[in-house]
Amino acid sequence: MTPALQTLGLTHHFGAFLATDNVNISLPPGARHALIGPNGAGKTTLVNLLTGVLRPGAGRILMGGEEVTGMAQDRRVRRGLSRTFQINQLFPELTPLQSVSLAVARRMELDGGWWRPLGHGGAVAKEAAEILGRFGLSDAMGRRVGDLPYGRQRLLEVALAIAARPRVLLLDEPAAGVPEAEREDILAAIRALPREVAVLLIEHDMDLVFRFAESITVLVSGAVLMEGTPAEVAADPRVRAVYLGEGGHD
Amino acid sequence: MSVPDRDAARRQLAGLARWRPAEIAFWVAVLAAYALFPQRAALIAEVAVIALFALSLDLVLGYAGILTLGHAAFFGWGAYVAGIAASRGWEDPTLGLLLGGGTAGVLGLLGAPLVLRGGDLTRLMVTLGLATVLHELANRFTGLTGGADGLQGMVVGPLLGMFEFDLEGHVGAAYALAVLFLAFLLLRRIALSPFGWSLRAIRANPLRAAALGIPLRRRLVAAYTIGAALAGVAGALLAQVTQFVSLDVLSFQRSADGLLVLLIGGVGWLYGGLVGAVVFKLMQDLLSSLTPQYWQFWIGALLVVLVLLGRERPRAWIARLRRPAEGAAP
Amino acid sequence: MNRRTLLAGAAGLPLAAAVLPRPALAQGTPFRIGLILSMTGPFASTGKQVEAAVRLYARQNPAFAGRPVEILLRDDGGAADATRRHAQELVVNEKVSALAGFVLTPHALAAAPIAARGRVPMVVMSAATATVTEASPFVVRTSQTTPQVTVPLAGWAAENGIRKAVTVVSDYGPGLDAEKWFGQRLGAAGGAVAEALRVPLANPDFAPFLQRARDAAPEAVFVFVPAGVGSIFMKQFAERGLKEAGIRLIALGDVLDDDILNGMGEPALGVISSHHYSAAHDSEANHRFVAAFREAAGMRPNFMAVGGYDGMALLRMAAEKAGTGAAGQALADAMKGLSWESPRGPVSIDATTRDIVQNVYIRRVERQGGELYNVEFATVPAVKDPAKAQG
Amino acid sequence: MLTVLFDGIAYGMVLFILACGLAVTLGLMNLVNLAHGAFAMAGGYAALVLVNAWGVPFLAALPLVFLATAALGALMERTLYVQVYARSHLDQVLFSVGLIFMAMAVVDYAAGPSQQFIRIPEALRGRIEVAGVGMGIYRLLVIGLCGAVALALHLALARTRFGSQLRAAVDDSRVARGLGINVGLIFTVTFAVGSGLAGLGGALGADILGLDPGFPLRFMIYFLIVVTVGGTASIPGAFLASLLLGIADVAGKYYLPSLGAFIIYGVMLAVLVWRPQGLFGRAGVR
Repeated sequence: MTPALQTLGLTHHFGAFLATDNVNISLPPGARHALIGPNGAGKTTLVNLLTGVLRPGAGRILMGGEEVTGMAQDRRVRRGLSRTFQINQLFPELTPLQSVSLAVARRMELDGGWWRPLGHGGAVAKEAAEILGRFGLSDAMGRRVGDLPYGRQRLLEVALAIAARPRVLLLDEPAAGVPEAEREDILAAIRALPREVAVLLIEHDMDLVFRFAESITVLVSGAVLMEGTPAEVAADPRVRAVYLGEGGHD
Repeated sequence: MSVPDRDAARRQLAGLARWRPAEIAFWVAVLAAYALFPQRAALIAEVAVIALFALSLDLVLGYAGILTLGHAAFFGWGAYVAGIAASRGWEDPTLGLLLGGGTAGVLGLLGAPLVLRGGDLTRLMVTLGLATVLHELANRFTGLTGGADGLQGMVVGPLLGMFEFDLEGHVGAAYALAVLFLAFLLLRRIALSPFGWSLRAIRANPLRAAALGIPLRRRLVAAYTIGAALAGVAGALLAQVTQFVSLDVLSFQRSADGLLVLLIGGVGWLYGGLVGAVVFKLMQDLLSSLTPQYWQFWIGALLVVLVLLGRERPRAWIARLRRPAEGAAP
Repeated sequence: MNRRTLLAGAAGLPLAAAVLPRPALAQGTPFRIGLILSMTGPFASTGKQVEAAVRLYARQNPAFAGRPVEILLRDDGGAADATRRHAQELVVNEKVSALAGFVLTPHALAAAPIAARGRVPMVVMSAATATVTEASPFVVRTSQTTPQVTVPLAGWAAENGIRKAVTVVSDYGPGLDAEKWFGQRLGAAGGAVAEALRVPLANPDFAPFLQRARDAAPEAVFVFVPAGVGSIFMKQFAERGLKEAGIRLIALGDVLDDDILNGMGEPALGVISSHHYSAAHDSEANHRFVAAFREAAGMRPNFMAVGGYDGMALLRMAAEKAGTGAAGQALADAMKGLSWESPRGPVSIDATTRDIVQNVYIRRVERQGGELYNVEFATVPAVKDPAKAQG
Repeated sequence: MLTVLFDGIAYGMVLFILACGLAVTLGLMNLVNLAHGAFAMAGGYAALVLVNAWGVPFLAALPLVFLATAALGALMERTLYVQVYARSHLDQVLFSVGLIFMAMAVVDYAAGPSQQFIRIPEALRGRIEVAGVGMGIYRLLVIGLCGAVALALHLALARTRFGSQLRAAVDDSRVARGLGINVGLIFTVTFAVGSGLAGLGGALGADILGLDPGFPLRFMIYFLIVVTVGGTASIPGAFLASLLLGIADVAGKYYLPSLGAFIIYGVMLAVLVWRPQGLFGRAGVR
């Protein structure tokens, strides 16, 4: 089967510093894959390479078998690559409904239109309401995003990414900063993501990773240390040495 | 998903586009001002021109977030194109308006890549530079523009072939208000369309907007072009109503006036330009008859004070008061 | 209901409130003069000179043909569309008997159609492009035209051994006028302009132009730039040693504006210029005018002040000639052919062109009583605007 | 033609001293202060009062002008500018344009709208010829003084403790505070020095550029071009950009007088197309 997302020998330098070293990752459609590694392992650089913020020094990125290596960010999104951010990137002055509607309109290729109002025809509203409902945000749809509690903003972050109907979704530390009590909501939400979406989870919270992921890549110093099932990763002495051994669940 | 949620969502989105009573009241008041004060027709026309210019600037500055010090470039361009057309025998005002707006839009489209090339500082410099260069060119090409003496020999035909522009300026004021209203309707639609929302999104958070797949550059170029075209229409309107064009349509003062109008009325809000233009012009009229020499000082003081008080504050205050369901007004 | 839109609705009302007409003044028939000047912006100094002179005249002559004079001053801030609107409102709402002022040519040209359609005389007190009086049959000028003061200077230059000159003018209408007429007159007298340099209006540094002029080694440099930057020009002229290189500096009087001449210092001394007025003009009328102006305004009157003063004189005489009730066409017609003794010397209004006919003086900057003055040493009497005489 | 080159350098030097303060506040403190020219104007008028009215010798007046405008800058920074550091660039633009208008009106009110002239001593008025190249003495002085200031400024920023503190304060003001650096004071001093230099430039440049209430607006575009072309945050960049602009402007007007008005915009455009971040720019202000 063609992988939903695949990198081949991906390499990137910052000056003399090798941030990404010959990384090969492959996500089949519907994958539940996690990317872990200690601080400075190159996770953020990898995300930036995948989303098109950075251009790789060498190597290729394929989506569904098609080359996207040099493609602009917005075109990758239209190809089905969506992401969330480690730090909330929302529109604080808009409402969740407005935010998600905009994302839905974008996905429907309506966003260049400048004549019909945003909600015209009801299709956008219907889908936006459906997405908000799925993330338990229906009751907050008309409130100002900036006024929502942090945990719900975090959910909206995922909802915005999902509104683009991605084939591949990059979740960049979705639980970062979320209080312990609300982490279950996040986990429930990402577990409930549509099965056809391939998810790449970048996360520090090992509890979350092991409860969510079906396969894990461990990144150390920009290079892939190992890849395997959660059980294999947990049992691997090298991983323990560089990662689990150091800080435990951090 | 529940059906009530879906209906609520649909209602909320549809509600954004609805005309509110206060909006209708505003336009009724404008109409009333025109009907009640025929002897101030020239002032009303001038207010309408400034309001239209401020609207176009708001699209660029308020919606797209492009910092500019030279929006007068497009205003002046439109004024000269309409003026030159009228002095070369193309007397129909509607045609002149379209020519002025259209060519200014093309100029905006061509200038956009340069303007959008750098950061805020570069934008300030390029926009200011563009306006200065146009000023210099208009001064240089005396044969075409009349240079420093101003463009002469404009013959503006009757409006729609029926209404001759009169000395009292009644036709001119009605024409200016009508054009303003049409342009406002257009901008209102744009602001409420997905395109308008994507501009807001880009200004609020470019990172997220890009992650949603919105092509930032294309949107900003489009906004800049439309803003330029509307500024051109405003300039053409001024040229036709006053039947004269001089170099000051391209001056820095024009651009600064536009900024001040927006600051008074509020940025990123369509009525901001309108309200600001009314207040600005009345204040200017008042101050300049009180202290003709030094009204500039008070205008400057107003800018400083408004910024220091925080131009966001009154609006944030209003936003907090308004019912949560209604969201941002057009 | 949305508060913000409520705000919008409320803002429509002040528009209504503030466009109320200004209260009509008491009955009687004041002679109302709508004075439109640039009181702010780069040409504010001109506006102040003209205003001071106009007010001085109105104080000395509080009634024109028995009607009390009333001055309605409006500031156009240097923008022609504002000039036009003020003219329109003054004519339509205030029913002024005459429009006056107009600092720059575009301002006068913008207002001219209003004067024509409203049938109101319009006295141009400062703008100097030749075409201004042709814009409407109601326009009369009491300032000067650029060709009018340029041609006598070129004539003087030719008679005084200047065969090869370089012209330096500001790159705008009046500058080009000056360049053209100077070159034409000098050429007619057998001389030639070796190099015609045009300086951008917003030019901070004359160094390159002066260097080029110096390298052309002419006998004289003719300069016409706005008064303010003109003084920079003269300083740099002196500094660059053009004088030592045997190059004379001749200028239009605008450059040696009485308003700022004193501040120019040494570099201005000895510069030859031509103009229609100098505060040092030796006549009884002028001594009285200068003294009264100094007392009223606290500054030395310049040629713009005299334009404003004479514009008022013209209005008064026309009102008296045409009779108390006269207005519009009758008032405008009464101005044609009038002549009087101005502080600048004898002047008259050409009956066909409605432009001023006046002496043009050749002057040299000298120190008198510790101050710099343009001292007249030659007179070209009764000069008509050559641009119209030719056409 | 070496005289043209000489004039260009003098012109560029004046531009540099006028604009370098802006390069620092804009580049390092990220403050879009379009009213920078108003401080230059203030310096010019301060020199006018000192020299013409009080009879202070011109050269002695220069340091006084620097101190006076620096004090004015410090006062403005403490009371007004400090409020807008954290604001958007749009706010800063509006704020400083307002200040320009106020400054212009105040000067118009106090000193009148016409050109003013600072009395320069006769000794500086002349002209000397060295190997056939004619040079104005005053312009030589300008080049010497500005060159010295440029060097001193560069050394101050690159070599002194204050310079490194400033850079630390700019990089991360929280960390800098934690290290015991008085960030507020550093910013005030920097702003004051920038204003003082602008004032010095206004006083020195008045003879070449003129001095009237329209000064801040007329030269705004020049300041912006110097800072943009030079790239923000770099004294050598602003210095070279000023020289480039000065020489290009003067030489262009000499050799192609009919295109004189467009040359600096041509330079601006060329640099922008070639290197959008300026000749020596780092990423700079966004």
